[in-house]
Amino acid sequence: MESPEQIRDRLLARFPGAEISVVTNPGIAAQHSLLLGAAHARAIAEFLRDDPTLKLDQCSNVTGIDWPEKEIVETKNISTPDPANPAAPPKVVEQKTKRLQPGFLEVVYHLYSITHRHGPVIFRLRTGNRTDQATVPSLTPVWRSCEFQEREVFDLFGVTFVGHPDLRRILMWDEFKDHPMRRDYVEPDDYEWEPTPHGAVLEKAKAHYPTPPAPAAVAPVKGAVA
Amino acid sequence: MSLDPLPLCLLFSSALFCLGLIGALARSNTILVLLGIELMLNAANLNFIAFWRYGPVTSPATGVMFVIFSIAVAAAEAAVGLALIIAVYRHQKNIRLQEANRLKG
Amino acid sequence: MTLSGPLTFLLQLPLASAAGAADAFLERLPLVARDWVTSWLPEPWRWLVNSLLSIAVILSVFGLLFAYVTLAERKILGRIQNRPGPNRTPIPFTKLRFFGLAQPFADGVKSLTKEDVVPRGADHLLHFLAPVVLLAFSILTFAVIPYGRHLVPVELNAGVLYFFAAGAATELAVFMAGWASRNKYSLLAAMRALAQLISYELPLLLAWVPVVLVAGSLSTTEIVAAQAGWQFNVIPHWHVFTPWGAAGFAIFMIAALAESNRSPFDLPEAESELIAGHLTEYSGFKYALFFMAEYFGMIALSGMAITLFLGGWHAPSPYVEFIPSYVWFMGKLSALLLGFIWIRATFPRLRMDQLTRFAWKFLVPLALINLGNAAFWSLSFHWSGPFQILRWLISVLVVVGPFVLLGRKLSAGVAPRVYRYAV
Amino acid sequence: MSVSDLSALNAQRATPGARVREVHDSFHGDLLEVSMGPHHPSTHGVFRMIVTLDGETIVKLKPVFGYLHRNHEKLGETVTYLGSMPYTDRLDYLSSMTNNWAYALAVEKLAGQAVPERAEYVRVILAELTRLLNHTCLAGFLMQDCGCSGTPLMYAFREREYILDLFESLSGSRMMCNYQRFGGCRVDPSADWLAGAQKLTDRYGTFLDEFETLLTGNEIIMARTQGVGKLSPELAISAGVTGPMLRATGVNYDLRKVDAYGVYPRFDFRVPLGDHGDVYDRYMIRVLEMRESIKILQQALAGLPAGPIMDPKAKLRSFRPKAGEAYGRIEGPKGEIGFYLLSDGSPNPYRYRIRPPSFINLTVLEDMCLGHTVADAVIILGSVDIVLGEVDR
Amino acid sequence: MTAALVLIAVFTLATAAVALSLRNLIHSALLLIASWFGIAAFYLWAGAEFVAFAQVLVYVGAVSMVVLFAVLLTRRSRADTVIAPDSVARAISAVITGIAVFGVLGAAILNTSFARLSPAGVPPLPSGTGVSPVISAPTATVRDIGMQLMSTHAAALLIIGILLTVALLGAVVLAAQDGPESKQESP
Amino acid sequence: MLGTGLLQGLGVTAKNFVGSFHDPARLTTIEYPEVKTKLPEAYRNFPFLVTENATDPMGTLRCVACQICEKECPPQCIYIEKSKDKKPDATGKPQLFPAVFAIDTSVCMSCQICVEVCPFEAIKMDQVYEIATTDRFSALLLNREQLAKSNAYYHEIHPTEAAEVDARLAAERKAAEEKAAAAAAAKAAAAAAKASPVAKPPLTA
Amino acid sequence: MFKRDSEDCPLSQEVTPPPPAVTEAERDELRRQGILLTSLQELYTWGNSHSVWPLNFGLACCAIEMIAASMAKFDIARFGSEVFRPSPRQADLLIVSGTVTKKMAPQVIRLWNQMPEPKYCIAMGACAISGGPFKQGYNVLKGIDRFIPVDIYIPGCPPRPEALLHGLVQLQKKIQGFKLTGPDAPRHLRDDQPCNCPVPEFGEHDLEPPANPEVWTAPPAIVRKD
Amino acid sequence: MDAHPYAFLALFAAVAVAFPLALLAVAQLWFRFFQPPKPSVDKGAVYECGIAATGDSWIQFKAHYYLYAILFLIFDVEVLFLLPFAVTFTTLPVGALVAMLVFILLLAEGLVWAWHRGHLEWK
Ligand code: SF4
Ligand code: SF4
Ligand code: SF4
Repeated sequence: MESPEQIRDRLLARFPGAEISVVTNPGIAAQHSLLLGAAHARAIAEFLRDDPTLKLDQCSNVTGIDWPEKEIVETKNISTPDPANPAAPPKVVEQKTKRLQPGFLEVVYHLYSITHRHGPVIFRLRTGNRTDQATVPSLTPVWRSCEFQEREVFDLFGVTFVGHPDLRRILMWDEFKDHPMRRDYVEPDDYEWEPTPHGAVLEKAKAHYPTPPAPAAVAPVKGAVA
Repeated sequence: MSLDPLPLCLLFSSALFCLGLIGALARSNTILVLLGIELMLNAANLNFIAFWRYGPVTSPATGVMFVIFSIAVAAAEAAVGLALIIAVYRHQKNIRLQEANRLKG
Repeated sequence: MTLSGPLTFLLQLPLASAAGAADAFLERLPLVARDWVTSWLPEPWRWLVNSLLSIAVILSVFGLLFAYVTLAERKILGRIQNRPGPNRTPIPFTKLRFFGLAQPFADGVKSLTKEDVVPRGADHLLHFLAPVVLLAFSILTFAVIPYGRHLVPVELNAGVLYFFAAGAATELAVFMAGWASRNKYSLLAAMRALAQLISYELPLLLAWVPVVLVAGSLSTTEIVAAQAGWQFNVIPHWHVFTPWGAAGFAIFMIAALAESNRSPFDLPEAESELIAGHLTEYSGFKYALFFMAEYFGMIALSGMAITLFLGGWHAPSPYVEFIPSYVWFMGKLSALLLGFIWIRATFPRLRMDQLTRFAWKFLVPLALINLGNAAFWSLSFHWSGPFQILRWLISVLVVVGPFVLLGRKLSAGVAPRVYRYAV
Repeated sequence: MSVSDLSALNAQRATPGARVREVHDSFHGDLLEVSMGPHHPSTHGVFRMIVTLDGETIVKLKPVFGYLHRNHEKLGETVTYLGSMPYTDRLDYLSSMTNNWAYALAVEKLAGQAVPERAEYVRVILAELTRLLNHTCLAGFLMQDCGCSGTPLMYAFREREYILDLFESLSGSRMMCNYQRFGGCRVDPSADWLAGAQKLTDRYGTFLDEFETLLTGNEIIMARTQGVGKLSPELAISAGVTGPMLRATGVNYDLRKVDAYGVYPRFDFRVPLGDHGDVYDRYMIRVLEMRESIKILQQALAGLPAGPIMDPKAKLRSFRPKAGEAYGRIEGPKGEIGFYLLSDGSPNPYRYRIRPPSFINLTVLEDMCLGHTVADAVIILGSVDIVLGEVDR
Repeated sequence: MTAALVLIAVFTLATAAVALSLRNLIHSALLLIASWFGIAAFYLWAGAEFVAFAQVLVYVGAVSMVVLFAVLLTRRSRADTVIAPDSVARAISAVITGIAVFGVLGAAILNTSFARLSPAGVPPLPSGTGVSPVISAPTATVRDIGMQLMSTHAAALLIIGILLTVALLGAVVLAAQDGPESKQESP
Repeated sequence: MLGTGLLQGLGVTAKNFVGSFHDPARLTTIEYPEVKTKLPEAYRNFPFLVTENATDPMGTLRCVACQICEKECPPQCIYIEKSKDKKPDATGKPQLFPAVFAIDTSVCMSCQICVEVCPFEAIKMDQVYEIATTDRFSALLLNREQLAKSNAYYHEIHPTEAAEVDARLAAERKAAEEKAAAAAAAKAAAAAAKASPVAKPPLTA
Repeated sequence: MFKRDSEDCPLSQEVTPPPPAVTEAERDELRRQGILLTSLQELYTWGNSHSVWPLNFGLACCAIEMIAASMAKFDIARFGSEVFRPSPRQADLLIVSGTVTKKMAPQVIRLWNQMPEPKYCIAMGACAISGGPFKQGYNVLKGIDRFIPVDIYIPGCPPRPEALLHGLVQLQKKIQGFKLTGPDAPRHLRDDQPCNCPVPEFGEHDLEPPANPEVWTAPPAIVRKD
Repeated sequence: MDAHPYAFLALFAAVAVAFPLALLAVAQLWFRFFQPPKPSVDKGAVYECGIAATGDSWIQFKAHYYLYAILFLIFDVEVLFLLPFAVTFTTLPVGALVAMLVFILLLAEGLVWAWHRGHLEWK
């Protein structure tokens, strides 16, 4: 199978002017991916599906990833496959540049070819930001398998897929307002009692029960269950 | 009761007949009209049986025979009548009697 | 009112037992017992008490049978599925488990004390009436079945017709239940039930017409009487042992399965599709009544099948005639009920269209053809010698031929498949 | 199917309700909208379908998910890599061993860990046992949906108990095995255990014979399932359908062959393929797959090498894979089960995503059900083989 | 005897009357079925066993189904089965007509002397004793009916056969014809 | 075809029905409250804390309250409070101990991760399952006293594993003792060698 | 101690009769009620305890073990409880077998409400009791007893089928302890006890209310002091 | 007392109706004395898989159900005529047999016609 670079070159030849870049995966798995611009994504997807040498007829997996806004104190090569974070020159450590890297949402597609039995080809789409421009083109018209998965990404991450036939919440109820898979999601404060609170729960526990009882109280506490 | 059984039966049957008549005339729902007619038929059957039972002996089962035929006819009538109602309803979404007149034509 | 009545009865007992199988003491025991009880009463009351006693006995016997059929069903189903089934419920007030024989009564007590919920939107009157009507009619069908040599509650000239007329009203009850609940599943189930019941009522009716044709009577007692006697003392003259009778019996039983909503025709209660079907909104004892009516229906239909095809209360051979007739009847009944349960444990459910197709395109034509077969059988009764063999041959052919043809047509496009492999 | 056909198909998709007749038509009666589930005996859990019926024919079917959405992926981001392992048991709770494997495989890809040969063999043995277990139960449940009064299900569970006994004596739990580790398996199967597995493998064929006698030739089942819920291979591929459901449409795609992960290339087995893509094919493909699984088991048990069961370099505590991402997938009993992991170098994954086969297989549920009856919808759903823990995660 | 007759008559008439005056069509239909039962009881009372059971089988078992289906099929969408009230004037006139007819008929019946018919015609009713009573229906056993049906009334039988077949065809064609709008789609 | 498949099916069920009366493989039921399944040794259900000495369970807990299990437990159902003071453990080495050790069994998923990560063989998996209760809080939140079970019990439910653990612990202890002895000897030697005029009191370890 | 015999597992106080010694008050009560009432009571509790029909209702993994409990090896039928009714109208026992998500909770509560009295509830598995391993999830209800009264809790994840059987036996014992009259009578035999559990609404972030205060009061918290 | 031949049937019918009513009455007694009714909003609501019920279930149905009813009605009547025929079958003249044959064939023709037209298919 062609490498992502080869695919990128072919795609650039086929769609001149499209934003396509290769995102290298620094990990051991080395599953590199393509980053596509929203404008040509649909056309490129169709090309990937129909191109006789690639024939990526199965879109196996659609995933959302949340990259919240973060303050980058020093430009060290952060070991995420994040190309918006160019390999910084190692010398400028002194400068301590404080830079606000804007947040965005990313959708990752894993493609395989059943005809040629190869894959995966991975590509990513990114939204403009995490609030008002959280849109990417929907690829459901290209691969049916995206239908529910894109709905799920919409539900949990809040990415709006333009052109999706039936974009509704899928896992949470319709009245629900938040996008729980986002990293800044605040859980509802339904804390009432937990015998063994830890971490974030502990904070809630403290908020709800400011005066901690004596440790002896760990011993049986009668619950008023009707 | 001082009455003989036969007049009693006949009274019963005529009462039923009149009830059917009232139903058929008073109600505007075609199904009920049909049911009224059905009742009238039944009333007639009652007469057959009453006369067969208390009337002069002719042949052993004539009255019963009539009733059986009558039941068959009534069944056929019910089937066709109600099918008609359904057909009418399909065309005009209504089975009120007055509006059914529009069917002709 | 003197003691003489009872005493004479007691005196008669030994005499009765001496008079042969038909009058054996055991054979007459139920009647004797009943008459003994009523002989204490003044004449004007005897008829009433006699009748009430008979009805009470029927109700209690079949009530008990119902209880134990449900238990047997659970246990046999369990056995078929490699488990013992209910066996832990003790007899009340004791700790004796006794194979869980008290289980149905525990269920009964539970149902009696279970809250009765009627949905707000429901048609309360019909919701209440449906189980009552259903049970009443299924009880009514017990009136004409001959349970033993002398045991037929009421002998009617058109007994068989009476049986099916009373059975016809069950459709109404099912409809009432489904419609009154105002539940979508119930309504769907009610419509299904209606379509199913009317589709199978017809083969059910047509299946026994041949019996009437051969026996020449609509009276249940006479039909049983027509099946008396044995060939070589081992092959009884039951209708089921003739080609048309076997076919009729099969059709009858299949239709009976469907009429009593038993698997594989339990579509109205198809759990996997329609929750509990028309019973979805029934709770407490009303539900139990439905349950009871369903089993009563099943028992009654089996009883009728025995009467029509399996020689009624006749023993299968003169050598075992000393066993009272009602025991034979009950034995046959149990065997049929066992068959019902066995089938339930094995078969999946049909789909609605297949169900109706099976009735209209398979059973009804077969039953009609079988009618002709019986006519032929009855017209050729005097054929003997080689003709006898011919008679059997023709009759069997008339059964098997259409069966194969129609079966082929019915199962067209459905066949086991061969699969290919990729290496 | 050509490209334009596919596009047309998807365009049709893009206008939901286009196929639904909204005109009120008296002959056909009112359309009845029935909700099947979340509490429904045959939705295999808390799945819900909103079915619009014309009489009994389905003119529209909308699946509703999320009644068992347990925030698996979110929790996966808050616990360590090891801590997610027991959670994967609870994904597809009928086949925890394969879930474990898929997850372990993804992590091993991410962290570049090697697996000793013995562990690979044991994994194959357990995965195939899981396949037997899952397919047997599925056949039982499918027959239950067809209206059997529990008998096939009971037989299926009888066999399941034997397999679970094996799992339990190996891993300590019947269902939630939590057995695979990154770089091997948690405990080494003893000789006794292997003998038990061998015994089970030897007699499983007999059970399958009996099971098939009960079901496969049964006319009612054939009538109920043949020609019902047909799925075309083109649509199946486009919709990402995987596993036995895909192979039932005739597409030869089995990850055990395609990806050749683990030690599968060493075994000789075939991939059964269906030609109709209907419920009967889906059922039969699974039965035939079980027979192939028995073959694999025989070979794996015979060829099980000695050696360590865990990579000695594998770390249990403070396991921090290098930053990067990896997608690992295996052929689970229900289809391609994959894990997509994104590491930022911390002990917890930054993103933990499961590719749930039965969820994606459900994409075509409506397409398969339209025009069939409620009863068909039930068995079509049954033949998809869903487990809600995995569908909703 | 007469008491039973009166009971049956009251039951039948009452159910029929209520059935025809109810606004809920399903209730009407079910009550009417009850009244058909009453009629069957009357037949039994009169000793016409076969007819009684035939009445139940056909009316309660089959006609009722047809009626119920018709009711369910012809309801205005989403509305209850309750139908709109009928015009009062029409009802009143109908009742008056009915009562008038009944008056005429009743007077005629009461003024006719049936005495000369009765004694000769009444067949003796055998007495039954409850269980296993030997009840032979008064005159018309099924065999009698059959003999007569097959001899004297064979022609009528054929006519009925034709009638039934025609009714079957007609009703099926009427009920199953495709409505005007149902042609445009095929889901 | 034509019903033969159905008949075969009936045959299978009949075989099972008859078999249920004589063939144990066709009547697989374990009559639970009277007969209990023999649990495999590996069976795990809920953790417990191992104590060395059953007579003094709280004094001889192996747990040193290192809180690793608490951190690693995926659903976070372990709650530990370290003691303020130290107690000598089996080897006599002074160790912290858990002043509070609670496991919320209404949350615990018996995943065994706490057992795997515990470096002190202090927490092991139990095999109880008959713990249905009417009261959630008093019965399902187990404290230190309820969790502590003797090593003998451990041997009883997991004989092989316990033997291995004991052997390992014994070896470790022996090594530790030897090391300690060696260290002590070395120290003594050093002390002797370094006999300084100002004898400082040794710092407590 | 943790490991306890199935026999002496205490039942909740409002139901379990105090130790065998009959108090004077009870004796009075008995005398007053007479032998008829006591035998009626015995009959009632006998019938109800041996005919517990569960609702055919499974939620998650625990449901599989529930099914397993009804299968050949464990055979819940021996207790007369294999009649899994699909409709709540005919069921006596709601086995909450698995994770109750917030999206599912209203349905479970509605089902509970639609069951006729007497009805019992078994919370099977960690999830049903407290949310279990998924407790910290945003969509997971932290225990079904927040909304409906639970009779028996069966911990475990999943509890073995035997554990469910054990729970059932405990329930039978509890039923056998029912009094027909008096203040000890169970909920459904008294007219001063409501039986409707309000169904929560789907809110924008959480269920509203997150718990039913009539059924549930949280015991005091234990908070780590750090 | 001179009982009417069908009095037993009447009695049987009366008992058959009374039996379920009596059982229900016993249940009612229980509720009267021990178990107070506990109605509630949800309990009275129609069951729909746990979802709050939507839409009315009393809807209009497909006409197809009607065809079955008609077929059944007609054939029911046919059976009615078959019975007296069957009872007397052995004693009948040939002419009667032919008449009956024609009768049956006429109706069978109806069945064949309906079959042919596809009205026997459940839709
Ligand atoms: S049990 Fe083990 S891991 Fe947990 S605190 Fe104690 S010593 Fe540490
Ligand atoms: S077994 Fe698992 S869930 Fe339970 S306490 Fe240990 S780590 Fe926590
Ligand atoms: S308690 Fe465990 S097994 Fe049960 S549902 Fe929850 S996660 Fe699944």
